[in-house]
Amino acid sequence: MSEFLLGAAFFLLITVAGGLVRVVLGPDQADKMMAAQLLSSGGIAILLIVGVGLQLEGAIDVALVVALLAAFAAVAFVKGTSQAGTGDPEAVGVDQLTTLRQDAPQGRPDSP
Amino acid sequence: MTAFPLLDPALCFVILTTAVLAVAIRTVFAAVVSFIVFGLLMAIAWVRLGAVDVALTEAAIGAGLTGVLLLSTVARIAKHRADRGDDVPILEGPEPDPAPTDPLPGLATQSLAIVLSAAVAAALVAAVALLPVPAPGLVAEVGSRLSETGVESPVTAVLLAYRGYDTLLEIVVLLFALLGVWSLTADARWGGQPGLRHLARPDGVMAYLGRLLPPIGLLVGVYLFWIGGYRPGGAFQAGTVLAAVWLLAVMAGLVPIPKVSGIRLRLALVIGPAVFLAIGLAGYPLHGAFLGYPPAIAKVLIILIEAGLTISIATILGLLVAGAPEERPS
Amino acid sequence: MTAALDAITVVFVLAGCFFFLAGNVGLLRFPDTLTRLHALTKADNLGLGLVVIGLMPRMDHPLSALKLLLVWALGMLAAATVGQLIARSVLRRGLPIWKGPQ
Amino acid sequence: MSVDSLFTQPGLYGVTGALAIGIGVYGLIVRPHLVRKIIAVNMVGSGVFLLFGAVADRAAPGPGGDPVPHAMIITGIVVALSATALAATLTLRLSRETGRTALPPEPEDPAVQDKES
Repeated sequence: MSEFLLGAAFFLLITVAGGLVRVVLGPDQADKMMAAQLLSSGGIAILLIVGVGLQLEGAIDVALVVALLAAFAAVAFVKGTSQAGTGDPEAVGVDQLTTLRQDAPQGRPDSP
Repeated sequence: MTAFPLLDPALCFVILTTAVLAVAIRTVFAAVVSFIVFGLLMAIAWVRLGAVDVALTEAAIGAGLTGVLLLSTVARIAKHRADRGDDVPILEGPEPDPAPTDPLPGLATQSLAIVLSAAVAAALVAAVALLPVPAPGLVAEVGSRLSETGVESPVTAVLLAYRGYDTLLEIVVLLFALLGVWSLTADARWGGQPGLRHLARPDGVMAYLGRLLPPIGLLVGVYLFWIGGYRPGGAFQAGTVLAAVWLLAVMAGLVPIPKVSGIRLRLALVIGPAVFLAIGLAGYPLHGAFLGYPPAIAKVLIILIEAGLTISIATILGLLVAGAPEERPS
Repeated sequence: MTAALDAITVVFVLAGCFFFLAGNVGLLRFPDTLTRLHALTKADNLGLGLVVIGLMPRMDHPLSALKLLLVWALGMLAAATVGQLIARSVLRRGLPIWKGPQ
Repeated sequence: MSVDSLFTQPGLYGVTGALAIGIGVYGLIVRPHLVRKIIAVNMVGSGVFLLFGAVADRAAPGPGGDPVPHAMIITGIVVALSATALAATLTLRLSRETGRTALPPEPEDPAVQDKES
């Protein structure tokens, strides 16, 4: 059984490592961040399987910490791309902002 | 020995691929993303090596705090360039490298660098191959007097009892690092709130996450703190998780970062080293030596030390990632 | 009895691996950011869930099984919020959106 | 000692650590952007920890390993984060004051003509 579990972990590792291609190619930074997101949830699954496969109770705590902080990097990325680097992409009036961006020349973005 | 011999080589290969990506990839942002993935894979490697404490720390710091620190640094650099009128868009669109003006060194330097780094790696690989056969280790010594330390987890015993002196110095090093970060504040902004002012849409998804995760993070943090005594966990991992969820609440605009000059903030910073030092000095009358814990009450003393450490580590790491104050104190 | 539990584990873990593969293929082959986001947040989350269900019978203590569920819940929360935030960020920055095969 | 020890689990991770250090050193030398230098230094640090962890795993194979190196590595990772934070703050201060993200090249390096200066 642990042979099967570690084999599944191997398969998951290879599958999820495929996401690195998107990190290299990804036209936009959001694609790269998504690849990291997929790798983190794949990592959680691998940690769980290896933890059960090796009878390592602690590995589940590691998976818990990774799951808890999975959204963390993406939030930092999203804040970085919004206005003035500290805003929220869902800031009030975001639709109005979006249309403003298309016709506004590439000037200095105003902070919300 | 291992049920599935292919997993370790594959993991090592993917780790090295991510490492090469983090160095060779074209843009800074992609390098940071690769490094976040590298940190996560390292956590899996530590679990494979059986070092669960280290895996917990690497997961919380490698995949969590370091990634956010570097991402916000890259975002702020892009913001500085935009504020200066260098017309580079803020991290958006088909993604230009925010710093196109950084030329790579000439071919001579690059080839020399390749030779040097290959030599370093080769020497270390040789060192690994030549490790002595009866692998040296202190497992027996640590185990023999574990009962006197009052904790069952050997790593926690080493951290707080056998080598308590190192951990005391380490928490002071963290404090100095924070003083270093704060001392880099522009004079006009001294005393202000560390880091940028964070705003979020009150009923948006980010605010929702900022409200939902911190309680769970607090629960996981206290859990990690408490199991430190007999299972992988402890003050460092707990402090890191608490710092991470606190930062999440700050980024969601729900929690204002207390001012640098705030007294409560400074108390939270100092409580860890202070408690540790006090218990260390109390060792003289109690057990005849600095950091000497009498076996009878060793467990209580260690838990007290860990509690202080958790609070201080959480505060220090959170403020370190938040960065130097950027707003003028109002 | 243990044979049945092992069968459950094998079936569910394999299904989980399949969905991870699907999520990954979606991430690599879909035409634009938003469709990739859809593939990512749905498939990998279901993959994680199936792996968790597959591993639960193997836990020695029922509380550990509940901890696995907590890990899955946190994974889902992360995927959902990240999906929403990244989609909104992509929309705001006005990136090209795939309008179907011309 | 023998080369086949490199193919045991600890040997494998030890070699990975060694190669990560090599990659980090290369990145540190070649990449002018300061954030990339920070990443390179962190990679060297992680490589060193992995090497040290492999040694620890040899001492007591299987789950567990030698607790003394593990404690040092935990301390090392936390201090590495604080050093990274300090380096990032220095980079931000340079970026805010001069708008540049790389240190000016030494004047006598002909290979790099810094267009800005």
